Amino acid sequence: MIAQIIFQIFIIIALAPLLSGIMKKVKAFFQIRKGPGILQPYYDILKFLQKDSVVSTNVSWIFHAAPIVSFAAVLAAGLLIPIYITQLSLGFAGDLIAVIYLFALARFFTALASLDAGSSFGGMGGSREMFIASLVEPALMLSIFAVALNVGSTNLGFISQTVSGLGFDAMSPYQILAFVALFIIAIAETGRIPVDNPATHLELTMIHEAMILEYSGKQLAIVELGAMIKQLLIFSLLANIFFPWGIATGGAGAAEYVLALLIFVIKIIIIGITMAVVETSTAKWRLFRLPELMSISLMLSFLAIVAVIIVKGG
Amino acid sequence: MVAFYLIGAISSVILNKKDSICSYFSFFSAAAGALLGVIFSISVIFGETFYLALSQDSYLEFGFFVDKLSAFFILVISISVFAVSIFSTGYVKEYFGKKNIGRLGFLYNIFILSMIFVICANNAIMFLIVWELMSVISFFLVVYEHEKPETRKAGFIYIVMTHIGTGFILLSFMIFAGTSGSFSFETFNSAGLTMTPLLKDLAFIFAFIGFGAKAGIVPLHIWLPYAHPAAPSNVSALMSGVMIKTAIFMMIRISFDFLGASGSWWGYIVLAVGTISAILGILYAVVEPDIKRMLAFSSIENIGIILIGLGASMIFFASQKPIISAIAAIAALYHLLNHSVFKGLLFMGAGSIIYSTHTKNIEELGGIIKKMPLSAILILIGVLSISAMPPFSGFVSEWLTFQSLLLSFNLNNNFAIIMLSISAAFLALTGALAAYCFLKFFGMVFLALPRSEHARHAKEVNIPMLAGMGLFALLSILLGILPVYVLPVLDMIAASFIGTGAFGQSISVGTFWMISIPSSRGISISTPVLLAILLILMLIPAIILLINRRAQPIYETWGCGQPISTARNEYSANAFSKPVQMWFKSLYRPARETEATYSSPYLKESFRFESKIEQVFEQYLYNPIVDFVMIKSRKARLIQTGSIHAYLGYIFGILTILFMFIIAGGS
Amino acid sequence: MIEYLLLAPVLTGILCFLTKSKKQVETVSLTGSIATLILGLILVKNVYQNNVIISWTNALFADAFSAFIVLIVSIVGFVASIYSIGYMGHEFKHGIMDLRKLKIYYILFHIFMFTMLLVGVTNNLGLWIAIEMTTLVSALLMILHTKKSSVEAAWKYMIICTVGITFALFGTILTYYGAVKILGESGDALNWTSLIAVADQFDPTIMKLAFIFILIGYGTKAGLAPMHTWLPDAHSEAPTPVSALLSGVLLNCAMYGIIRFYTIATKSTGPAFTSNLLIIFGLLSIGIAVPFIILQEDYKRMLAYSSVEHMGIIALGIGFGGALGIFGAILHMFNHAMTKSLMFFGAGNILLKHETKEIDKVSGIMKSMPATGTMLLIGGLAITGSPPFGIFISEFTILSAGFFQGNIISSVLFLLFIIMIFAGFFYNLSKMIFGTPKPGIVPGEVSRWTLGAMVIVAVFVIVLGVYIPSFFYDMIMKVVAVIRVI
Amino acid sequence: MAEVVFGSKIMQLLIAFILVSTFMILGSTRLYSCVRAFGIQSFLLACVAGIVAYSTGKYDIYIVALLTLIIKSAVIPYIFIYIIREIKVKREIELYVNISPSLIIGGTLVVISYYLIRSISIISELSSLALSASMSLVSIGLFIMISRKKALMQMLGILIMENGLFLGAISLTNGMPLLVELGIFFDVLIGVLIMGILIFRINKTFESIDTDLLKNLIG
Repeated sequence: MIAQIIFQIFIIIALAPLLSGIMKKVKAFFQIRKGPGILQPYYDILKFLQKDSVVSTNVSWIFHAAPIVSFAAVLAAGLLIPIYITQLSLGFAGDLIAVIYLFALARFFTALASLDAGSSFGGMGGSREMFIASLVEPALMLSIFAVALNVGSTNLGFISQTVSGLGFDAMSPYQILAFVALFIIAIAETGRIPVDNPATHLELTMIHEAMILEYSGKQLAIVELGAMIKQLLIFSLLANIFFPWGIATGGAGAAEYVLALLIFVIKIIIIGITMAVVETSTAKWRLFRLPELMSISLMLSFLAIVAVIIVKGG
Repeated sequence: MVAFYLIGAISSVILNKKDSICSYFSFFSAAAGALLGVIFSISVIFGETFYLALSQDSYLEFGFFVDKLSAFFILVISISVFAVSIFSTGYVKEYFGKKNIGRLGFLYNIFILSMIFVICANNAIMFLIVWELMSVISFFLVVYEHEKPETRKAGFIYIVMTHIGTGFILLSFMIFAGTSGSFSFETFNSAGLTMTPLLKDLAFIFAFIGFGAKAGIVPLHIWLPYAHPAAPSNVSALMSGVMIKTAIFMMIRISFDFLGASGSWWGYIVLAVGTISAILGILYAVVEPDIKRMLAFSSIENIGIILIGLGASMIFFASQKPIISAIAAIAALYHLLNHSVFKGLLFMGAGSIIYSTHTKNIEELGGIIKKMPLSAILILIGVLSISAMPPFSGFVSEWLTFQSLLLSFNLNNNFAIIMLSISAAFLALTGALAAYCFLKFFGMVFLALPRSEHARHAKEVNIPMLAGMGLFALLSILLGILPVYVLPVLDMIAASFIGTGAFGQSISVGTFWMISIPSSRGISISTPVLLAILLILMLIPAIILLINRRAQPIYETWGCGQPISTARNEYSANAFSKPVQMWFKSLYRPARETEATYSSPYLKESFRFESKIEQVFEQYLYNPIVDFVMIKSRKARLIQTGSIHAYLGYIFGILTILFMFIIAGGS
Repeated sequence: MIEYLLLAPVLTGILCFLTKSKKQVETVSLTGSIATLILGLILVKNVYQNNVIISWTNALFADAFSAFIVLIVSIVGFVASIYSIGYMGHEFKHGIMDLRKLKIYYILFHIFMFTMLLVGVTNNLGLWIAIEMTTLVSALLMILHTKKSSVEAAWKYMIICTVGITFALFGTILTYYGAVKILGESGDALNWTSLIAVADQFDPTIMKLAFIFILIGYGTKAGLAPMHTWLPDAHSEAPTPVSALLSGVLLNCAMYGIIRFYTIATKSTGPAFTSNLLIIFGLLSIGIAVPFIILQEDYKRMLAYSSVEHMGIIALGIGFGGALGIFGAILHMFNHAMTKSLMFFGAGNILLKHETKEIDKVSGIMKSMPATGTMLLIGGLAITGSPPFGIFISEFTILSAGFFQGNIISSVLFLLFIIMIFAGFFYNLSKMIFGTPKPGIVPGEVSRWTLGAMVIVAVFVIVLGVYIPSFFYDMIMKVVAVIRVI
Repeated sequence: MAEVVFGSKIMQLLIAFILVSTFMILGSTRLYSCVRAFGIQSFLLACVAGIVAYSTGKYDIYIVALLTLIIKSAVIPYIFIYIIREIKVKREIELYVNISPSLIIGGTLVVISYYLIRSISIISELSSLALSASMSLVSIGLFIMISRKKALMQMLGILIMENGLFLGAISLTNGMPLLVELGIFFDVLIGVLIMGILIFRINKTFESIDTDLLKNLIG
């Protein structure tokens, strides 16, 4: 049991930069650039880890605590999300809602830290981040509702298991509607274009980057890693809620676990590539157009719920 | 218990002259009373219903009746009172020499007593008396600092709104009494059975409006953002923390006990009103610069969340799903308990901030985390709880609320499912905005550089205040990580008015303090484990940070290469909430005023910016009503012309009319 | 027994005439009012034990209802005489009053008391005479200060009330006519005791006519709308202790007349006619008070309009009928008397201190006169019907009577009106009580006498809000038994 | 019973004269003539009372008739004249409603009263004339109070109403019991005195007895 937990942590930490690297590479490909190597995120983090942090004179302990708490919260969420196996040792400790709130906790502390230094950019980033989170949340909850109404549970392991048990029957209209809705949400949550541009450092457009502007060195490494992990986790949510096929449902041999893991990596990469394609094919939106995007997602989720009701013939 | 409060009240009047002794006497006896209240209520929850009748023979029957539901509310009140009383002994030092402490102590004790009586009353007349007593006393507390005009306005709006509410309550009671022929609550119980559906509906609607005015549901909420900031902070902690809950208590009493929650559309009404209150409450809170007003708006939000739970419970109950109904009721009760704890904590926190900085404008604060480190931690706990961050208390109750909404898949009712899902979406939005709001609050108040002289001279508050807050902070954490010990109790209470409990049937407690709701489907949560995971996982980054640690270079905040060392460059609270303001432009109807002076055509010398938002309900609902009444009154006043001839003419006129009446009737 | 009670104020008035100094006249007046109070209480006690007392060859009599009126008159009279010492003393000190005026004041005060007591205890429809006498005496009291406004008010009061009461006389004549037809011409044909016994044989048409005249007539005096027009003038212009008597007691006396006739008329015409009329007039009075209270600039006028409202409530209670409604109305009489006196006393203190009756020119009473401020706040809450004060109980009782009797619309309107009145009244009151005092106001109470008087009535106001002693309850039930027809 | 008496010719004549005297008041613009007319009216009333007393043989009513004669037709007019002289009132009456419309209204009121009394039909045919005259007096008295500006005329209006009631009481029931009747006389007398005092006060403070000036207390 403990081994499984540690292994899951290890997998998450190990895979997260890879996903990030792949996505950057794909984006570069579409932008007809060469782009950095797939392993570049690993190098970046290692580099940061070797450097000292420069700290502002204005900050309080919140600034120091924030990366730790945020990182732990994201990682804790990772323990509740099925990656390659549905029988999570700690699955009982929380469900989908808990995962969302753990992400919220992480965001909360990051945003707090952004205010701590007293810079104008930090506040801007924090404000926008929280704004987007508020936009996302109702849509997210509705899409969860759609899923949960279908399955009758919010336990992620249970959902994966049930959906994968259904086989291809699971591909129903509401499932697809909910998936698209959740995909849009994922864009926002991972800070991708058109919501945020992870590559920019232009003050007026950045959101996530603005929040962590004051971090450097080791602290920055942790923050960056946390962001990557969050991205990975959200993708795996997408993968394992809607396409859980191939996931190990427990009681299987080691070979099956390896296979499940492989399938998971492939799924993640596919989603990553899709995301990168979407990202390169759109332009960043103005902040105040974002509610439109979110209302699309909201509507889709709502339709999904209606579809559930109709299909189930309530 | 009653005696202690009375002692507190009387001693504070007697010891009027000596401020400090007076405050100790009144607040410590209140605390002692609260302790007894805790013991008493726990004994009732686990024991027998308490019944005490006074003066049976006279026209006004008075009696006390405490069942499990009442006991729970007494418990909530007592806990809050205990912490707030301790806080108060420190807090009132602010008023020494300036205000009459004796009066505060007296009113404070009577106020608590009246709340307890409201919960215990077993007779509609007695209930109305103590209910209004509670309102009146709290009105006096609101206008404690009556020198300020805005306080007077607050008091006035408060008392009028509460009076209107009482009017509706009266109507509702009249319907009951008309059926049962008596004003005793016992007979009301059976009255529900014999009433026609229409009467039931009316009784429910009147009661809902009447108690809603006290609870602060939209659109009857307008008094809250005035009254709570105006009152001394320890009082606002009680008003917001517990007083508005008494209304919830009566809503439960009336809709479940008296009326048997028979109409399913009641649940939808409660749900819809709760949802609207939650979302509008938090929307106003987000953009509010006054910290106490913000907390008041947030109370509206939380009442909304409680009502969502309650509404869901009523919907399930009416659909013959008592077990699920019990779950929703538990969620509501749990959130109620939590809210009284963290809102009390936050109001005390606001009190501490005001105590040490003398301002409640968020734009003038900042950076006081360095001056008030302990308060900051305690308030941070409150902030995390109210933002529903795991594993703090708010999370558990919101989780439960979500789950109870989700359980709608058990219903065979499409409309219910859609309503509950929409409500869940709004609840999610509310939650996110609450986090936004309280992030802003904490960040702007405590972090970065001080924005004014007020904040620069802040000091840590005294020990009683910290102790009061600390108690609540501890409770917030405990309620967050140990729900398994609270839920069975709440289940007993919910069972007392729903009929069946959910425990052992739908909710169960597993290993590792795990709570699961239908465990067959694996929905479960275990906050202690979450906390443990979080703590253990924190080790990873912490270790990374600590390995090979050298002295951290300290440097100025980065400002695009330019040094920024003043607070003027900080992001302001208004700016922080600007996106929401833009998003909900149609609700806020923001108006801005700018004023710039130029020393030369190209160089601005100074710039003033002011933005205001409209209180839509006041603007478009209440003001027109008031204007209408005023205009009509002005016209009506013309009949008093001052001319004696006209007056005699009236008499002549009325005589003629009555004659007509007689002749018409006579022939 | 009854004669002694009536004699006491008359004697006091005569003694006041003989006194030589301020001190003396105050002592005599206070002693006299204490004597009146004691005699009144004894009377009440006797009635309570024996139900009916008759003396002076049937001319005077007292049943429970009379005793109740006597109780109100003697209590408020006693308190007002205490208050007068402080109030008039203050005016005396500031040279507004001289000894001659002071003596006239006290003489008239006690004669006024006498006339009001007489209203309660005449065993005769000739109570008309007593009521007219109250008008005459109180008009004189009103013009104690030769101010333009008080003369104007007194004239309007005098004229309108006399006209009104003339109608009442017509009603009385008609009733007598009805009675004569059955009882024959005799002195007894106007006595309650004989009338009640045969009231059900009266011709309903005559009684309807009579009741209309009575209602308009005594209604004018009681301040029922639309005949109330004199009331705000008179009550605001009279010297404050007299205002308290006018509002608190005199209106009740007029109401007493209406209720007496109500009993007779109802027996003859059936309940629908009289009840409907009372409900209509009651609601009209409550409703008409609303705009005037909301937009009032003069606090004494505001209190006067509140009296119009409360008389309306009493009429409404009687109109709703049933034991509950009448009980509420009678209780309301008492509560209103106490509370309104309290309010007028408070207003008098403000007037002495600020020398203005404008609401906007007064503020910060709580700071400058904390005790008065507190009392006023209690009174203000009480008079607008907030628990835990007496008026709430009686209003609640009346309201529930309305609901139980099926008068839903009237009851809801009633509720609406009193909520609006609450808002208006409280708005104005809080402007005066809270805030910082106006510049130039010296903090401190006016006098111990005025405060003492307020405390006494405040005790009634508060106690009756939470507790109705059983003897008091029984007493009211006896009154209800006297009034109630069906 | 009184009805018999009221059927007689002389009684009808007296009542007609009473109405005429009322119209004299209504039609006059001079205070003195108004007071004189009132005196005549009261004297006629005393006669009515005397006849009733004679025909029923009751001492009570003799006393009442005597009192009417003394108080209403002598003392009260004297008080009026005293006031008029003392405060040097302008003799003219100021009106809201001019003389001729006043007369028309008065006539209408009489007709209405008559039909009203008839329609109620509870009172025997015989006394209905007296009763309708009494109603007319009451309503015309009220009308005078409404339409005349002088305070003195309002006082007079009340007294006319009073007279009307007296006529009503006499015609319906041979008057009220003596005790009551005495009380009423006492009240009327005191009332007139106090109103007189008030008129002096009004004159002193407003320098006129025009009640149109008493319009300061409004709202």
